[in-house]
Amino acid sequence: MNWVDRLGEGLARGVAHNVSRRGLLASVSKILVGSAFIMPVLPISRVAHAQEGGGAAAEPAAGDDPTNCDYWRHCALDGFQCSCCGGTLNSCPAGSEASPISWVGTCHNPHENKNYVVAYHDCCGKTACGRCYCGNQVDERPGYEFFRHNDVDWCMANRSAVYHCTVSLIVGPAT
Amino acid sequence: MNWVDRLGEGLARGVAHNVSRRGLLASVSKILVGSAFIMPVLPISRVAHAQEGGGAAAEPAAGDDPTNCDYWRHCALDGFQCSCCGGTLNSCPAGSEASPISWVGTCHNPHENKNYVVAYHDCCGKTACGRCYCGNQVDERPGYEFFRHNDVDWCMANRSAVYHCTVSLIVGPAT
Amino acid sequence: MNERFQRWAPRAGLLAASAALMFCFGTVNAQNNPAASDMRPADVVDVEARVPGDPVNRVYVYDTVFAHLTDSRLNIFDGTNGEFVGMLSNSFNGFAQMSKDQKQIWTSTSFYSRVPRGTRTDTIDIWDANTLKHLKEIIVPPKRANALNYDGMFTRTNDGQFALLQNATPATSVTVADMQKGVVTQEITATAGCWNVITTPGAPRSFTTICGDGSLLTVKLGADGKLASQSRSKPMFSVKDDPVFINAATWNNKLIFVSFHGNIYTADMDANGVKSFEPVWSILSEKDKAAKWAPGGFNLIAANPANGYLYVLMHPDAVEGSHKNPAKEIRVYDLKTKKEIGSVPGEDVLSLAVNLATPTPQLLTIDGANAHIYDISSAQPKLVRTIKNAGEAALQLFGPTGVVLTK
Amino acid sequence: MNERFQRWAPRAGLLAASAALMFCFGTVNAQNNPAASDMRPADVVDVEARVPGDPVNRVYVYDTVFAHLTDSRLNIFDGTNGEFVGMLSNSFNGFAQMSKDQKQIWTSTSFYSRVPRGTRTDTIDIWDANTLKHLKEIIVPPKRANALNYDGMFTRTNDGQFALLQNATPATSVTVADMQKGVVTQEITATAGCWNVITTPGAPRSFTTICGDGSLLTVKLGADGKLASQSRSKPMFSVKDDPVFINAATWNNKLIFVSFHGNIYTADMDANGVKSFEPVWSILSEKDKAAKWAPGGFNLIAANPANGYLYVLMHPDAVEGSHKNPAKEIRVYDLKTKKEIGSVPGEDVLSLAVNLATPTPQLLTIDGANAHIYDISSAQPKLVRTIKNAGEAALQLFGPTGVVLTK
Repeated sequence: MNWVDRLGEGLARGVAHNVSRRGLLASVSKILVGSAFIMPVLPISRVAHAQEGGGAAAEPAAGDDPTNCDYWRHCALDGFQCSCCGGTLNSCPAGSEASPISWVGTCHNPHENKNYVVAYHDCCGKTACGRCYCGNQVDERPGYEFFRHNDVDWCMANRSAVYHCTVSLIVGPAT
Repeated sequence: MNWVDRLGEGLARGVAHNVSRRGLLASVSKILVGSAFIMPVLPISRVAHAQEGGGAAAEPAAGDDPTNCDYWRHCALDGFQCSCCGGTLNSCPAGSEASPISWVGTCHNPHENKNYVVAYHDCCGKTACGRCYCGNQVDERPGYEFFRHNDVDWCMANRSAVYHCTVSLIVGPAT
Repeated sequence: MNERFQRWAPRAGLLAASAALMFCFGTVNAQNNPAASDMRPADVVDVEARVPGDPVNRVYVYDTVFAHLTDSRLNIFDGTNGEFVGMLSNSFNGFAQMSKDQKQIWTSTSFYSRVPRGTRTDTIDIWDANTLKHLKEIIVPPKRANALNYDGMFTRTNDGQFALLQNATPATSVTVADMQKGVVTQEITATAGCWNVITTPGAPRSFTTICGDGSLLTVKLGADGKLASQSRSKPMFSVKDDPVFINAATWNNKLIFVSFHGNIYTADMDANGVKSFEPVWSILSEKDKAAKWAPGGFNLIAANPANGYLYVLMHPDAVEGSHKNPAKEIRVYDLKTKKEIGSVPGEDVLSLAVNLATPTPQLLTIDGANAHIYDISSAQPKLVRTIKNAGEAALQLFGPTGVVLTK
Repeated sequence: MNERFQRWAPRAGLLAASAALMFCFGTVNAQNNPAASDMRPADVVDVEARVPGDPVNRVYVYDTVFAHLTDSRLNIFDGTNGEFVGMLSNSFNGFAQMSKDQKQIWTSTSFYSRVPRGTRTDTIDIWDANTLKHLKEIIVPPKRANALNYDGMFTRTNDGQFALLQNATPATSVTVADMQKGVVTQEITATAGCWNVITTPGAPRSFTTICGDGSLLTVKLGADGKLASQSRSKPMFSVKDDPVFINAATWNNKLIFVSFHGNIYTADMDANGVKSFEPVWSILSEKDKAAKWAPGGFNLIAANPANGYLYVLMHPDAVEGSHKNPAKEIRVYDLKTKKEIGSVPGEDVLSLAVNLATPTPQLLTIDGANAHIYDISSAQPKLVRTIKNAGEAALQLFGPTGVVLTK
């Protein structure tokens, strides 16, 4: 079962996963809404029920919204999506600082059926944005493959290493 | 309806309130339990549904547990109860620092039907304990009556003003 | 080197010197790698030059983050769509307000060199409200009150030049900072025994504070930001029998307070202090009194200076200790007629603010977590938007006009 | 002065000089007030001299507080009743571990002079594990990795004398600090391109790290805490085809790694480095392979050094990107026979640890929020307690023996 190299298959299943996760989070929100509580964020909360995903068919809607964690370019995004924090898909929020370095994943664009190299840059110098957490791990690897690792703070080379949010930057096709 | 001076009556109603609030929190906990979420604390979360309390009869059980927010000596406790943080009803947790100053309330001991002066000392020098939040306001007053005010950090005179938790100290009978 | 590694190796080229130290097998020269130069144009992460959206529509929510108070913060939303558009981190139990020209955000907070231990440094900071860039730090006496975000903890003079910061050690005083010059001009100790800094309406450089005997103390500042004169009124209210909330509404150079029992105290002001107190009146009808309605909350009262409409957070079944209960209703009173002219469901909110920046005036409210925006161009507020999870433990919000609506 | 005020006025007497500045009407002389002296005996708040409960029963949970990472903290629980018995605040993305004698807690973190801006200072700190008093601060190079709490980010030598701290700037290195002398002895840059500090079993002062080519690099320290020798193995695993998790179990002077695909890599160690690699074996049965079971989590593997029982977090339906999925099962393998000998429901946990401090050995697990304690005196772990809400975003826990179980 050497599934590490079967990227296409893995991604297809990943999308199915994510759709059901999305459903789960929506129901949790309903409980919290209207109370004086806010949902705190766990680095791994999005995968917390991934294995319940099973083999449900992918809903196209989930993958078409670029601010959704299921959108293809976020396949290894592990952090707060900057587009929910005053930034955009390609930019850090005003007043923060972009990390010059990043971890890099390979994501499959299902619309083109092509793989792309995506660089996950952190935005730095503000405390956590706390919104739109994604915990995706496709193509992520342990720290000995440092530039494929997302359990470190990629603000490490900035004036302030304090982590705010993450941008998924499409670098180019994975030729 | 000058109820400010009708302390006895106010307290009696306050207990009825608190009992129903307690019921509410118990049901919220049930939802959060087993998930990867923890319940964050709002300074005012305990009063957030107080007005729904109405006139339910006081359950003795609620008022007899000294670690419960409804216990009489906590009638103006607005913070994290130190007895849930490694301290006790009369002491700060190890490694923290007790505030030399405090705000002071008058609480009604229903067992003796007597009023007591209670000093609410903060424990300082660690970040928030985050457990057993109580938001009680009986006999609390705005900042121009400074030593009856609990919307300030009573660690203000300590080496570190960073707030950790609060102790309800019975000073003596309200003679 | 395997193929996948090669794909991301060009990025290591960005690291310049530090990369060379790192992964011996990862130091690919980007110049020699055609793939690298192809990718370079897309390989830049921008930083937004400014907060998105029209500045007039911003809603500022101060989140104490009570369970992690060393990470208090100002959250910024676009009121037209509810989107989170930016934030300022503001350390331990910080405060924030807007400059008079709405172009700056002023914050104040306390830093510890070894949070939560070590040396304390208190500052007032100036930020560009559009770029969120830090413009200036003013170190102030390490005495600022660590209090919940009542509007009067950190405010400014009407002329917009001086920031006013409540201190408590527990000795109370007020730090005055010249925000043009970036210096503290004076720590005013004359306010000992008094609490909450309220901008005196109609005076360029004056503030008023509530003293423990129920009187108001007005401090007039000189152009140098130092105490020029002070004036203490006779007691306005009975601290024992009818305590007022510290939050004040302003209208027609009047300061308007509401008491725990729903009585309105009105002080007619000039720069020197209280000219006169108007007769006390109650906002409560006989029916209200029967159901024990009372005001409650934190920043619980505000008026629209244009029309004298007063907004008060109210709850029924009031008892001793219910004065911070969430609102069951938001009541609207006409200060001219002293009559109730509207009311909306309270939505359990704890604080409110009037915002004059938008084309039509707004009422902003918050329940600690969720913010609501009302159009208040007519007597009956009209809910236009709810911003869910605007904070974790947020007790103050304001529009671009900030909390000082006087001139 | 009204009667109620008088009741609490005596407390103001405690304020000494500062009170006099404050509320002019509140300065009652306690000496002249008989009520005050009556109350004085009760008028003292103590600070607990030590953390309650028997030290051997403590469970330490490192909470990153990811949404407020500048307030990361070590929570301490009494494993016999699940009570929260204390905590250490540990600033931005801190680490923690136990001293060898279990009497001290060692932490490491980063401070910013104007959080989240300003000057960065990295430290290692020593705390008394019983009193939670701060004993010593060691300033270290401001390079410590800001990483999730993998056991190998901050560990120690087997002799208990040197703390070992993973750095990343992104150049990787290891800071060595002499915890008796309270000084940094060396920043070891020989580990560039390698990641995770693993205490080499059976060697007093040696650590091993995993390099980007799949080899292990072992660094032997001298008694002075400086690099004495280094040895790099041949590649142990294929980084491309069968990546191992960085978390290692130890047994009989062996380092045991598990790969994404469930293969066990075993390195037989001495102080100088790898003596030999044992044959690779799979923990997966044919049935497991059919259902695509795989290891997953953060600190996901540990062994009981007394009997060679290996604990691994496992999930089914594994796909690319599922390697941090929560556990569906915790599997127990006997390292001697290489057979599965037990399994319990995974409870969605993400990390585990073996604890040898208690009378019977324990397995500790955490799902980010809730911690579980198992008795592992027999092959089948027995759940003895769940501690709910042990953290907000906690990925590491350990008993008084810490995470270094080797000698």
